[in-house]
Amino acid sequence: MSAKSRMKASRINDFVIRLANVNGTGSASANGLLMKTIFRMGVPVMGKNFFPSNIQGLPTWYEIRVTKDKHLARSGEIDIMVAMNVETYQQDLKSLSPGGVFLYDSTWPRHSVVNRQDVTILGVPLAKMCNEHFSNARARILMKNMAYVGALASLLELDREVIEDAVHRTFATKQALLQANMDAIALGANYASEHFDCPLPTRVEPMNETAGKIMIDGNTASALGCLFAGATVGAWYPITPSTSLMDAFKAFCERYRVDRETGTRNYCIVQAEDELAAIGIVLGATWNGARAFTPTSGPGLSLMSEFIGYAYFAELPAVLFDVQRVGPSTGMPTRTQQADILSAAYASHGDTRHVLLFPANPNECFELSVAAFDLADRLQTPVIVMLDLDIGMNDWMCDDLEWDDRYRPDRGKVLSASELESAESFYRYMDVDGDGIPYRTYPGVGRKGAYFVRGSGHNKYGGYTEDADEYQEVVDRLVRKWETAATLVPEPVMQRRKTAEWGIVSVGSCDYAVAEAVEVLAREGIHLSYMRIKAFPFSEVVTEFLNQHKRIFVVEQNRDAQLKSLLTLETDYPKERMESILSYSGLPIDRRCVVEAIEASVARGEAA
Amino acid sequence: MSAKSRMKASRINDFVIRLANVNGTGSASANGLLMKTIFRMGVPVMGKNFFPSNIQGLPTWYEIRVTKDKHLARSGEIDIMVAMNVETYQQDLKSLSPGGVFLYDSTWPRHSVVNRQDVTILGVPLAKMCNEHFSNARARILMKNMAYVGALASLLELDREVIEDAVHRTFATKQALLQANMDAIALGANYASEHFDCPLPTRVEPMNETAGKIMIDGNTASALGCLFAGATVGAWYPITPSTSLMDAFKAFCERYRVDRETGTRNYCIVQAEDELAAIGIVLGATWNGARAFTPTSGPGLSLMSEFIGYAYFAELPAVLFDVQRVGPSTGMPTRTQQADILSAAYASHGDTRHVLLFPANPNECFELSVAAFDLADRLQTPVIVMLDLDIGMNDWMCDDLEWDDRYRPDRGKVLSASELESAESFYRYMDVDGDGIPYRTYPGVGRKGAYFVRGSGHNKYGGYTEDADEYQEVVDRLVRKWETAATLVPEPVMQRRKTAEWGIVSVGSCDYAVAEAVEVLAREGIHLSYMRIKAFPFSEVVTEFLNQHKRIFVVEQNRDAQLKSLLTLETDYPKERMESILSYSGLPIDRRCVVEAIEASVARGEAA
Amino acid sequence: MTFIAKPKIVHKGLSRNALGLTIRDYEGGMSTLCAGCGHDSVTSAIVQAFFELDIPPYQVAKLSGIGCSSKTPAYFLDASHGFNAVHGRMPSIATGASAANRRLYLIGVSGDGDSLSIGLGQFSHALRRNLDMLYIIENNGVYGLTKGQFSASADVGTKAKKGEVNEQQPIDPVQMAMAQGGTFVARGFSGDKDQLVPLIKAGIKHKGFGLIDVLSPCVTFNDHEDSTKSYAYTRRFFHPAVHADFVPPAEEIKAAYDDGEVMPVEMHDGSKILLRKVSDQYSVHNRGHALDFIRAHHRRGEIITGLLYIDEAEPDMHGISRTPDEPLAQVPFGDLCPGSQAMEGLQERFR
Amino acid sequence: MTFIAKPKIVHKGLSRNALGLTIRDYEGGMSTLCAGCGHDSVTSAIVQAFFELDIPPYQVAKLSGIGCSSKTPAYFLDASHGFNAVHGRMPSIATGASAANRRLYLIGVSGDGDSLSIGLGQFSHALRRNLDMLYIIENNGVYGLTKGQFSASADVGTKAKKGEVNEQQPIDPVQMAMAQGGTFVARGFSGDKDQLVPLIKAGIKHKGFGLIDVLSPCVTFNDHEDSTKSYAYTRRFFHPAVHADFVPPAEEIKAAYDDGEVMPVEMHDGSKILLRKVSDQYSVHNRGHALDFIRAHHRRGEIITGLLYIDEAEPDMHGISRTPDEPLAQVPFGDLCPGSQAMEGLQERFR
Ligand SMILES: Cc1ncc(C[n+]2csc(CCOP(=O)(O)OP(=O)(O)O)c2C)c(N)n1
Ligand SMILES: Cc1ncc(C[n+]2csc(CCOP(=O)(O)OP(=O)(O)O)c2C)c(N)n1
Ligand code: SF4
Ligand code: SF4
Ligand SMILES: [Mg+2]
Ligand SMILES: [Mg+2]
Repeated sequence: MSAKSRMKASRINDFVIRLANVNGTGSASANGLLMKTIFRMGVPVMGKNFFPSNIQGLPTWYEIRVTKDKHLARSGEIDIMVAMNVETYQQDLKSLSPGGVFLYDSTWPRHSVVNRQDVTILGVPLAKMCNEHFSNARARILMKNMAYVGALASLLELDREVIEDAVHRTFATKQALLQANMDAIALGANYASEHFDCPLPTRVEPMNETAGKIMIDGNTASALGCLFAGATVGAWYPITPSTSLMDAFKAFCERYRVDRETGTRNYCIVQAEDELAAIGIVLGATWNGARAFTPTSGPGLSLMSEFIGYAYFAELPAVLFDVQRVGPSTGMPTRTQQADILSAAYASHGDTRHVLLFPANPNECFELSVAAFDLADRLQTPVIVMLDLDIGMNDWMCDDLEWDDRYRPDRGKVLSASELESAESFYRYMDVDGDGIPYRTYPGVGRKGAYFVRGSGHNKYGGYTEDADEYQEVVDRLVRKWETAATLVPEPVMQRRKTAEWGIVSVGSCDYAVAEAVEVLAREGIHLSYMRIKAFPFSEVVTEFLNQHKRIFVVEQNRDAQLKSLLTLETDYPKERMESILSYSGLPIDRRCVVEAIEASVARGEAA
Repeated sequence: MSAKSRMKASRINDFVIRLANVNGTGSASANGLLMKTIFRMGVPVMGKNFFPSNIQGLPTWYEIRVTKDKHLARSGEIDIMVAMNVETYQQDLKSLSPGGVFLYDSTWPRHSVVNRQDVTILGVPLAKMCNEHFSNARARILMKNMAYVGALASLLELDREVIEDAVHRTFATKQALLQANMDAIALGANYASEHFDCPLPTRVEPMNETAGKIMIDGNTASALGCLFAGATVGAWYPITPSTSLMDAFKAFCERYRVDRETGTRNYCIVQAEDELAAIGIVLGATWNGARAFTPTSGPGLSLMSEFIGYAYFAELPAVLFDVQRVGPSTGMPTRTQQADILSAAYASHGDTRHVLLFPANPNECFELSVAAFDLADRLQTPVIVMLDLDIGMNDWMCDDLEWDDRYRPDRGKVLSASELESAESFYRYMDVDGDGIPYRTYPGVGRKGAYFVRGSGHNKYGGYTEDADEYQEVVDRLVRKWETAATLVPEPVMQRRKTAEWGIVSVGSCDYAVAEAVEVLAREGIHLSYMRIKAFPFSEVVTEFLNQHKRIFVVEQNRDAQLKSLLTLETDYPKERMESILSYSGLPIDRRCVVEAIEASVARGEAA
Repeated sequence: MTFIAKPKIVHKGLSRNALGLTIRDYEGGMSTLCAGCGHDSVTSAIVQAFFELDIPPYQVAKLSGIGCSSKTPAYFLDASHGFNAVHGRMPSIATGASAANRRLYLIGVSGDGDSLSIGLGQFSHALRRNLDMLYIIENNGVYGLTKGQFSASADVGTKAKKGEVNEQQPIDPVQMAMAQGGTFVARGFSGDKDQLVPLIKAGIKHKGFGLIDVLSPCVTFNDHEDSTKSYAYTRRFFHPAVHADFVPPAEEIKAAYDDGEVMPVEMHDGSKILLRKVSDQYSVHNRGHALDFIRAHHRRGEIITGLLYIDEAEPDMHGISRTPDEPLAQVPFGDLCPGSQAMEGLQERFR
Repeated sequence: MTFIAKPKIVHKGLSRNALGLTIRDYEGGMSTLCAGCGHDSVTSAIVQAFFELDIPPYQVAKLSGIGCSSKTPAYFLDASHGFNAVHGRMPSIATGASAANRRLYLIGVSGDGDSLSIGLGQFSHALRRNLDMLYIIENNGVYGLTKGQFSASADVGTKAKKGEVNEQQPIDPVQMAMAQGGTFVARGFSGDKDQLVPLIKAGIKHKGFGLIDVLSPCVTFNDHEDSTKSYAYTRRFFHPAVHADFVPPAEEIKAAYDDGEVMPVEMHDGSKILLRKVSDQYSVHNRGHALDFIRAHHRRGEIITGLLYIDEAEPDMHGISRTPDEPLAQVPFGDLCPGSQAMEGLQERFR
């Protein structure tokens, strides 16, 4: 049976390819090339990397969704499987959707394993071809990857020029490598066109939907935010999946912050000895007027907890990025989850609460990281930008990042030397303006501005105290500050449907899956409003939205309904009217899980 | 005007003495003696120590409530002030209730300061008398304290024999000191009887209400719990107000766990380098089958957060004592609060939740610390006993501690070598019994029982995994285990009033203040039911109680209504029907604050 | 129990130790480290050492923190209980384990990141406690698992894959242990199994904290072409700096070097182990000289390997704590709980 | 701003420094430590040192952790900004402070508990970074603030108030710093102001991490009658072990001892300070010998005080980071933000 006949009807620019590889074999570059090629053909595309927590030799997957309608979440289907890892053949074959295509290395045919009636199986002798064509061991391994890219080029009708151009750019300075890569692509492409009926009905057709778009990961975009916001001190301890944020910041700084003549660097990155030190360095720096940040993940957040409470109470700005991974504990470091929400919101013992920002795409990673610095300075408190592995480490298609040169940092209420001179008095923790936010000074500003930062009891003058009233006065003011914060944080993104009695609330990287689900459900006649929270504390608008709906579905990626918990605690919407839709397997949420949960709710008899 | 006439009517065995001292001057011993004397006269008594976070030279107060009706919380009144600290004369005078008595050292008369019309001022030249009587500097300072005890003995008609007996016991081996103390008491007593109209209308009369009672602090009682429960490994890092727990454990072990012949010790106390290590030591020990615990306070809890999440996920027993002090951050280390409730309940990143126990008096400190070991072993998870400074460090009058020799530790589901031999297979994280609790083995038990403890992803067999389904299976089982936990933890203490539509819910050291408030309000015709929570997760009974009431007041000692938050999240009682009564000044809650809040609520128009 | 179960094929001809076990009985799961990683060589030396010492695997507990190095306990002794702690905190777990059950042989495997950065405090304090365990640092100068950042043991001048040069002074665990009173301090090289196996055996038998700093090159991220780290010259393969996505196939680095004379050292339990002396004049019992010797050679760019210092007299944690010989976890409840009568007596203190 | 404001009475006759300031301008709040606490002597030496160096107080930032010792920054330089960090974590705060504003003089005051137990990791790593600050450890062998537990620097055999005897090996910050590459290592005694003031001045001027371990007896909890800690003999008062509720009145312990010859050492900024040589043969520039010397005397029960090692050549954190001379916190925003044009160019990488 030919591939064509067994596949579902023609699926142009709307399907999913999954590539199953072994890590450390060079597949990531090849898969990235594949995705970039589709993107450069003007076709919207999503790429998700599922990699193991080791360096070499374990199964790794890459999922590409070609999506003419810009549905940038996982669909839950797999239409084409490129199976390069014998260890996972069985599992990979099983996960293919009916009617799909299974492409594998037929150098070693596995008829007993690779055997399923409702899919098309295509064997390409990748290893054989590469072994024949290349002489060194290194190339033989590496080039198999390029060879399957070539095969896919023929099968999916990818633009060879685009591919080759990309290869040219990558290996511009390495002629030998360039040639080898080109050869490998040709090997695969030729084999496919000679042996199969190319292209497949499932294929790519050029569009013009990616102009003004880029493919960027959230960590890189966040790093750009730090760069543009004028952060000068970055402190960190490496931890997956946050590491690439500081890597990117460093690379950008090397490019934009180094004096070409003197070599001096307008930044200081400290690789700390651990996360307790990393946050300490940030606080030491912001105390002294620098913008400073630290990227981390769950375990790091737990370790920072004591200092986060300090910063809350002593009122020091700090920007943290929590690129969430699967917990609890070490969990699955290379899988995604949104399960640090509660811990971040109330981090540290005692009565504490912290400002959180929830970007949903790289654009927002960029914007909200700039906003984080402004808010931290304005509110004199830690601001935690809550990313997750999915948004932080995967390349997302998004609008070009834009920068308004009129932007000026909001450094908040800082008294300069001259302001101090003319001021009658300066008391560090006095609520002069009635918004709960006191004035501060930087060390070095002069005698009149001197005060002692401390995490122990202090009064509004900044003095040490163990007096009940003085203590209470300070912590009560912090409540007022928190109310001010609710008026300053970014508003939620809302999509209200007039007739909808039900609403969905979600956060961060759930966005595309929810948005697509809303569309799908609307086609089924189930109409829902949708609000995506961008910040904690919740502004009035959040409560308003909730109250406009009889029933709210809260979609999030954790087991314990942490966003729903926050909404329960911090809005007056009745908790019994909220229902959770949870995805916490570690793989990015797909549309299907949202659609099915709501359909089930409808089926249980509640009208939409 | 004589003292008698200015004071309110006779107040026998129902008044409050506050003693204002400078720390490091020996006053604590004298004040303790005073309290013990009243106790030994058969009169119920409460003692609260308000001390500064330093070692010498700062103001410190001690409050004694003589309370024939066993109201063991602060009343909010002060009837007699013994003012020994010139620095705080003014404040002390001000805090005295109208009609009260102000006793001060008139060696240096302070007529301008010590000047208030509605109270009686009694001057005793304590320093002068002691300087005349004693020759060395040390005694001159120390004996002033005993002299005011003597003066009070006359004024309050304390039993001199009881006092002298106590002094005898304390200084049995130190004749010189004994004599000095006796002399000092006599000096004060004689001065008072010679110069004042003794006894005062406010005074002590022997009763027989303290038989079968002891005076003990919660930390000591908890230490006894650890001793009797068979804990062998204690790891800690000193922190106020938890330090005395380990001090007591050590003292008891030295007495009951040392082999008199060989000197070997059936315990191992490790003073760790910090709290991260302390909890690690506990986990290493419980992994190996010892019962182990660590006492700490808020900052320590924050530092332990990473390991607490580990223990939750890897399912290791651990007993923690969080003796709460005022937060956030370093806060006020020598003041009390209940503000770690939320942090403890959800400690650590990722989806985690932890068993909490809330003792309300030393008896419960003892019982619940034994229960904590049983629960930790049974549930294979951390159990955090939530004390606070008030309950941990103050001496409380309570029933004798009792021990049932039939008690056997519940070590939970541990497979012995022989059980393993006969078992078909052993898989560490399998839910064999359907209660969510798997079986475990101790290292050394033999090959068949071997497994790897890890905080990274694992499947039910105990193997490492990054597989979505395997991971989910494990964390879903943890939810089932949590449900089992809710059936095993101690039930709340309830005092239901049939007619009551309103209920109070409270926790821990609020108990006596709430109970007294309930009585006072009942006298005013406001009838309330009262439930004191003893554990988290909440059992069904908790929800039942809530649902039986139209309106619930939640009384707790923190700013952010943390217990109310837990009830909001973890019961189905409508949150809008709960109202908070909060006390978070750092001083133990008094009855007045509860009474006034509820009266106000009534005044606002809601019928009780 | 491990990610990929390793098929256990026991060849008939395999030699057996005094317990009748073959070396297979001391192996663990299949390694998931990069081909050629130094850590795998250490694993095989550990397997060999336990086999030769005739220790029943179930009497061993193996511990680690987080890192590539910290994965290795999964690759040996799969009949032993294991504990993979959080990053840098294995020493505290080991302390508790020893406190509860002093009869177990404890072996901890850690990395330079795990022990010298985040874990420096715990490491130092376990050493100070003279905890009875063998503590191996698989030292590669980088954070392997998080993809090649410098660790605190990276030498000045070391170049990372991304081209960055380290300029910070390294922390040398051997010198640190020497200055802080370590009672067993050794250094080995992952490629020199002949030297490593006896060191491990000695460390296991040492009653107290046995530290072995094993230089264990990371084939993927520690590319020492420009490094001053002195074991670079032992590398047989040159791996051009490429995208970390591709890890070139490599073989273990092996080197037999500088074996001097053989010296017997008597262990606490009376057993003897043989060690290759680092030099003729070298005395393993003189702390001051050891430190001098190491520093002097360090200045010449040499790293001294072998057993560098040993002191069998210093009491371990249990000696100081006066705990009984039997494990505390096994003391019967009756000996722990004072009972109701004692309780009655006790109350008198509180009246 | 402090708990008890200290009345500032400036006597007409008080001498003034080059800035026209009197010593009063360098003082802080009234001490709330126990009468006679060694820490108060250190405070007054710090006051004296800054006064003599003619440093404007506002150019100083003072830091500490938690402990009695860590309270001392409240008692000096009340015209300086201060930072009382969480327990053991002051070094990271100092690192950030220096990163942001390298022009400030940073002085950190910590305790042996704060630096050698909970803070050991941060302390070591600040040292490794050669952070430009003066770091004083007020070392009393106990945790004063939590009432007298042994710290990691307690000598073997030291007896606590409650009668317990320490049996664990001490951690000596001086030896540790020496082994870990410290660039300025000194030891003083709180009672010897003559020696301490110049050491502090030198430490302030040192460009890099200046460590001064100051033996600073705790009058309340460290009762050294049975202690081997070698400064015990300097105690003038004998305090019988009583209930800690009573702290007997005491005077500061003072001792002038062992002042040898005077040696000028040139600091990084060209200024010179005079030091009392620890011995005739002593060279402050030889790390190996310094360690030997200290250890050799330690074996004889002697503690060497004075400047023990100095290296002005090693780059500090800023040297390694190549930061500009002006504080990073003061670099204009325009020099930090690449702007919209750069942003446009940047995007190309992501297409
Ligand atoms: C609290 C915490 N912070 C960071 C990490 C991320 N992390 C995992 S391993 C590692 C470093 C490992 O380095 P090393 O100990 O030298 O081991 P190697 O991989 O080089 O063998 C780091 C930083 C973590 N797991 N936990
Ligand atoms: C995280 C944390 N753990 C414990 C404490 C309690 N604590 C306060 S000071 C101190 C020890 C202080 O000892 P040291 O640094 O030697 O100072 P000293 O009082 O002896 O001068 C401890 C354990 C704390 N504040 N924070
Ligand atoms: S990355 Fe380095 S340390 Fe990790 S397994 Fe590979 S070679 Fe070994
Ligand atoms: S307790 Fe000791 S260290 Fe603390 S202030 Fe008193 S004397 Fe000083
Ligand atoms: Mg390493
Ligand atoms: Mg100390």
